[in-house]
Amino acid sequence: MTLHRGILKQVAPLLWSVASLSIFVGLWEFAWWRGWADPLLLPPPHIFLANLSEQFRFFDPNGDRAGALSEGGSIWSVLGVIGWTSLRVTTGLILGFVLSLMTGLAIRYFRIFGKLTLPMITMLAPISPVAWIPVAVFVFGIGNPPAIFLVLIAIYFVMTLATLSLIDNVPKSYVQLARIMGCSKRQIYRHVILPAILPDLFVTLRMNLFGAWMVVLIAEAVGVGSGLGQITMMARNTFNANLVFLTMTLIGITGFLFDQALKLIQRKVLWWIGPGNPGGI
Amino acid sequence: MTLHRGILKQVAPLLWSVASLSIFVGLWEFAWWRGWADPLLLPPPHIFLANLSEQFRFFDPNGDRAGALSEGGSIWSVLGVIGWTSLRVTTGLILGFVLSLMTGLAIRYFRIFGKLTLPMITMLAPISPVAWIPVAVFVFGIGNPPAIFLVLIAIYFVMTLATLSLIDNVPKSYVQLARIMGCSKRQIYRHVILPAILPDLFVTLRMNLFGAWMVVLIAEAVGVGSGLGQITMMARNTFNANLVFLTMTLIGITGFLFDQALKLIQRKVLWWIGPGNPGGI
Amino acid sequence: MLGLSIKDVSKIWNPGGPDPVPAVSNLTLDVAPAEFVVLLGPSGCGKSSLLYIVAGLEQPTSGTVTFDGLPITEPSPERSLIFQEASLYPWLTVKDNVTFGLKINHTAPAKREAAAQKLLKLVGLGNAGNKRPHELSGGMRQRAALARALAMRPKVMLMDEPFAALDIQTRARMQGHLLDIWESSKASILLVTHSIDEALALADRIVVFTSRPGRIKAEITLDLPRPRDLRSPEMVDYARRCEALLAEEVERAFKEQELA
Amino acid sequence: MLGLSIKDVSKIWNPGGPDPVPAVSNLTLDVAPAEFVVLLGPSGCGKSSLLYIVAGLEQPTSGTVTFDGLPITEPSPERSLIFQEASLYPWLTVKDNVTFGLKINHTAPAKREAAAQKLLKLVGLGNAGNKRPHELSGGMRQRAALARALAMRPKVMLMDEPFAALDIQTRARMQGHLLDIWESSKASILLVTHSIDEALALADRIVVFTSRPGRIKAEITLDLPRPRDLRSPEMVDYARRCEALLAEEVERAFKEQELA
Amino acid sequence: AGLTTIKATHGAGLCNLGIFLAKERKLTEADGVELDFVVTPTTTDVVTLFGAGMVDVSVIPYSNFITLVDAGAPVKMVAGAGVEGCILVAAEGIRSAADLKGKSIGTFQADTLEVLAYDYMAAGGVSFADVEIKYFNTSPEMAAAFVNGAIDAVCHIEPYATQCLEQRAGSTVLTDGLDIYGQGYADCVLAARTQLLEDNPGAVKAVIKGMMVAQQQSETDTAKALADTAGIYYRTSLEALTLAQFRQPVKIDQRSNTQFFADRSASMKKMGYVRNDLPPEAVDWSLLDEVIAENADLYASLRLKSA
Ligand SMILES: Nc1ncnc2c1ncn2[C@@H]1O[C@H](COP(=O)(O)OP(=O)(O)OP(=O)(O)O)[C@@H](O)[C@H]1O
Ligand SMILES: Nc1ncnc2c1ncn2[C@@H]1O[C@H](COP(=O)(O)OP(=O)(O)OP(=O)(O)O)[C@@H](O)[C@H]1O
Ligand SMILES: [Mg+2]
Ligand SMILES: [Mg+2]
Repeated sequence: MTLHRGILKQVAPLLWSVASLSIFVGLWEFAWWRGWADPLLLPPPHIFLANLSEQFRFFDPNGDRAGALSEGGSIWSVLGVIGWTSLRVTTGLILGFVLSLMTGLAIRYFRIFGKLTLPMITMLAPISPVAWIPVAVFVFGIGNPPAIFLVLIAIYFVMTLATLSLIDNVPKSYVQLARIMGCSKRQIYRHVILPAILPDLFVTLRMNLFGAWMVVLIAEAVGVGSGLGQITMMARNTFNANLVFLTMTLIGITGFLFDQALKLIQRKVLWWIGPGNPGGI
Repeated sequence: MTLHRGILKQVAPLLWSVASLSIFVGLWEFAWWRGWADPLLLPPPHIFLANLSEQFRFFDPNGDRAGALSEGGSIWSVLGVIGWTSLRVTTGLILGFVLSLMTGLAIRYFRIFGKLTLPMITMLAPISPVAWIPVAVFVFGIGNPPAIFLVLIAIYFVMTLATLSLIDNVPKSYVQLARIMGCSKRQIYRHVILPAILPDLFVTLRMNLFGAWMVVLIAEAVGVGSGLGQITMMARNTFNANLVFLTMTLIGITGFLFDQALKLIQRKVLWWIGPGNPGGI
Repeated sequence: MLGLSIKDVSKIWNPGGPDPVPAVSNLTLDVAPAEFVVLLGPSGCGKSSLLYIVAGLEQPTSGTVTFDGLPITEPSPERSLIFQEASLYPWLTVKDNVTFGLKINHTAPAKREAAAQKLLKLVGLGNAGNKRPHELSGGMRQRAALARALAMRPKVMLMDEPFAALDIQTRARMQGHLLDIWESSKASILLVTHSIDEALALADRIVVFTSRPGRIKAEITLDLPRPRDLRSPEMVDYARRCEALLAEEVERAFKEQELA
Repeated sequence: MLGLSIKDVSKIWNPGGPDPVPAVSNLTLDVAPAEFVVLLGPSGCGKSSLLYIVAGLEQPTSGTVTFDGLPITEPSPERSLIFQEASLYPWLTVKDNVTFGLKINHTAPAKREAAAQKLLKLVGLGNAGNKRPHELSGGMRQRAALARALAMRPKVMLMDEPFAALDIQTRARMQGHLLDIWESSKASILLVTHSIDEALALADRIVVFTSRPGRIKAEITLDLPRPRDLRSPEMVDYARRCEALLAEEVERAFKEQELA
Repeated sequence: AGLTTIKATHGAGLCNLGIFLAKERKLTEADGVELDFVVTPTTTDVVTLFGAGMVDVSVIPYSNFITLVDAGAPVKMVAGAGVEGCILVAAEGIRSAADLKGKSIGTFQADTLEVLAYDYMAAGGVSFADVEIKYFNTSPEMAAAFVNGAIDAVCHIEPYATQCLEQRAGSTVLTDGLDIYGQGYADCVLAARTQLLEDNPGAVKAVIKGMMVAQQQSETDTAKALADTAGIYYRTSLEALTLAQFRQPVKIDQRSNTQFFADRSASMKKMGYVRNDLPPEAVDWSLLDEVIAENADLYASLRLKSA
């Protein structure tokens, strides 16, 4: 009985996810069935998921030339492509996270530095990664580096500003206490501000994970010549809606898994915001 | 004496901004002067800001035909273009904010609804606005609606997830107190959770403002045929680096002003997180 | 059965975890309507835990709590709780915090305003109505929380050291107001305090807890009219008894942890 | 001049704002090295504000504060402050909270561990070292904060109602420990309390504040050996005097706000 | 007043000159049609809008037309637009298809440029699998990548091809398409929605005729034609434009290219972009035939034509 319940509790989230997806898919299929959704533009899942092997041949794990010729074709090549894209996302994300955290801390730590850089960062923040492409190509040439750079750019400014806002919202009493205990400025940042902002910073990171996934699709178009972004681009160029939606599905699933992984890490690393602050109702 | 100091305090941020920009521009000009930055790809400010009237003629306020001869040309047409883009950003942002807030609240409020929609939203979140273009075009045709839709899409999922995370972090004691005072579930959301998350939600909105600015450049490509994004695209297609950077400058300044405005609103609306919680040091 | 009835209640924190903490153990206690019960006990013995359970904010690990015969499963404005750490909503002024419960039950604004005026004066915050919570001193915050609870006119008042941050004179005033309100409303009161004098001044019955896990060590019924003269020999005697009971428990608790 | 010297200090909150609050007014007070001064005063009279200024967390609106002749401009571990509301870092265990100051001044881990063990046992939290702050009861949190302050061995100890959340027995124990530490370290202590008994048990000198804005109403010097018998006629007499002084001020404060 | 509005998308290259002139000089209005351009930044968006039926006619690279048809979009080719002008430039030391082995080539994906590279190598007996293809999104970046040495060869159009040649020392033209495709091979074509062809063939004829007039005007006064469009649609210098126009002239009558399209469709099938050969009915010259028949004088005055 309790065993049963334990298992049920384990699989419940999975069941809900399946139910959730089913509804979404159901509505889509319905729209197609009623003729509202043109299958040329919005093919429903049963169409774009049919004939997978036919589609898989566009996935070339080496990524030299997605699309042309059929070197790909197996599930492994699909995983290979996803892996490459994930790698770019992850690298850009980690770099962006570290750099923005460091910048954010430095801006508040070194007053003058902060006053000099903050207006610049606020102005650079709204500039689209698309507009950075020439800079990326100029500085990094083609291949992985510009793609990673674009992912980094896309999250760096926003994360820096988020870090600043988190630092500014650290409860006054935490800092006062630290000063009473004789913390130097450096120690306050190291021992109080950093742990105090870490939980929310993780949430910000999770939000930016999605941003990074969004940008990688654009970035991969810039001479990387592989990855899910490049396949999407090719699919759009050749008006292959099935492939567009298959790729979107893969992106969605991968992004979802990334998010779940990050959630897990968050729960392990930030144990102190576990049971004490469940909020909600 | 005090009057002097008062004025100084007023203009100090401005001076810092100017200093900040000067450094940035200085480094760039230096790179150009040393020949590190190819003026064809990365023209320094004194080049791309020269001959403004020549550039301004690409700004056609009606937006039928970016770059059309002599229809643009005045500072007014430039402001017109910026205005149109800002309008799209603002509309998308407001719609996205309201919709995501409502979705976030609904997901936590209606348990079943939440369990059914959350996995879907998490999967749709990482899909790039670029990939949504076909859907936008199919549903909204061409013109402003698809551009606004893309801005909305770009922030909607992320903001929804941010809202959820904020709701989950509302201090337990706030909710307990409300329950003790006899709040119904509806009242808890209305009178406790909403005001408790509002300050951070505003911060999230500010972060997403930058996201929205990023996306509008892509979005305006989709048959809107006007706006800063379209001009950037045209400039890139015609290898007009001067115009690219001029447009980026305009985007930066406008985004900066937007951010300042939002900060001001935030300070007015959310008075209770004023002096009590200045954090920082 | 009318009134509050706590039957064989136990509470274990982190029950499944590596380090479960039994906070309350097989506790049985009835509070009659209009009875004023004061809980005394060593720090960390489970008093707050018990109040949370009675308020309906926490579920007991075993045992039942009923009010007027009905099991308590969730909080209700009938049973107000003053938290040990006064928590006011930072986005409301002091006045709005005090009348929060009235707003929730749709009291008209004019009535709310009147109630706020009266209650704020009662607790000595007549001038602080428009202040924000972070501008108050510790004692002022606690008084605001008190005013908020009094505004609700509940049937059961659960109070977790409501006067701890107040000086002795202000405390005496607040005790007086509490007794007035209690007598006119005939609510049941379950009040936690660390002040034996306070317990003696207020209680119909004093319940002394053992150290953790909290069980009832002794009950002292004080069938005496109020106001009471705490310097009377009878009262001094009661005080001595309470002190002795507590001393035993505190002694035991410290011994235990030193051995561990 | 050695020791703490508060000269003509005033503190106005929101000085430029629409509703400035004078919290402390022209207050002058010297605390000699190794002197134990207790502050008594009505709730909201400015005691915490004064401690914040002495700690260096707030600047006085006018007047100066010096320690050993040097003006106080910022906090220092020489002058520890126990806040009125115990605040522990949620991301540290109780033990790490207690030894936070030691970690900051680079005490070796082994020494820290030993200090933690000793201090935690002293305050009766020997078993709670690995708990997280949110798992503690109100009184336990306050004791943890006390242990943290004691770990620092400061020259001046500023304590804002450090025992308010403790039962009378635990409180007596803590007072005993505090006196031991004070005597061995010869630190100056400035302690705020609402308990007249506590003041009488501990103080070399009791300073009674007026109601807001806080000024010194009276000073009572107690040149008596410790431990003191609070039931002796002399002590009862002192207690009556303190009570009367406070009563006047509380009376005045409530009158004022009722008229407003 | 009373004009039928035809929504059109176009690219950025010189093969669009015909439709640009038709629009700027209002050459279609005589036949009661007004052109309304929907601006798109990349061919990708042209494909999206045209395939989604949001625009009526489009000047589009034949490669994208072929993929559109293969995907099932209801569109038909009704006339030509521009010919030639695809150029494969390679760095020093690369002289033949065989030299390209193991080298990187930049191109747009599923574009006429990629098809040219493929066919060139196929003709030289080199498999596409032996080279590294790098895909780009915009012309300037692709040119910059070649100039900077990030890629060894590039398939580009004018004026970028010349830029590539001039700015990277030692580079040579491997092919300009003429050697493998012959004179007058297609680049961009004019396509229209099938529905529109049924509902209002007159309007499409008006567009074809307008573009034919534009071709005639551009042939007689190239300088003026370029000057009229330069500020609006092209941002390069007039001399670069003139050179480019010379390499990639307007040619509306491409009836002779019917087999060419079939062959290229076969190439694209081998490349994996389409599953089926281009169905013959996708290329529908009937309206073009009618325009030619109705405007014999105009047709006779054209320099480039099939017959
Ligand atoms: N941060 C602040 N901003 C504005 N006003 C404040 C602030 N802190 C305290 N005050 C005001 O200053 C006065 C004195 O407050 P303080 O906290 O010093 O009192 P206290 O003597 O410690 O009282 P208690 O015994 O209740 O803790 C109060 O009227 C309070 O409202
Ligand atoms: N949320 C919680 N999670 C885990 N343990 C808890 C929690 N709350 C309380 N405890 C534990 O339960 C025991 C009793 O705590 P409780 O707060 O009920 O004590 P208390 O009698 O109110 O003490 P005090 O007088 O110090 O406030 C303590 O050992 C405490 O560590
Ligand atoms: Mg408690
Ligand atoms: Mg205080």
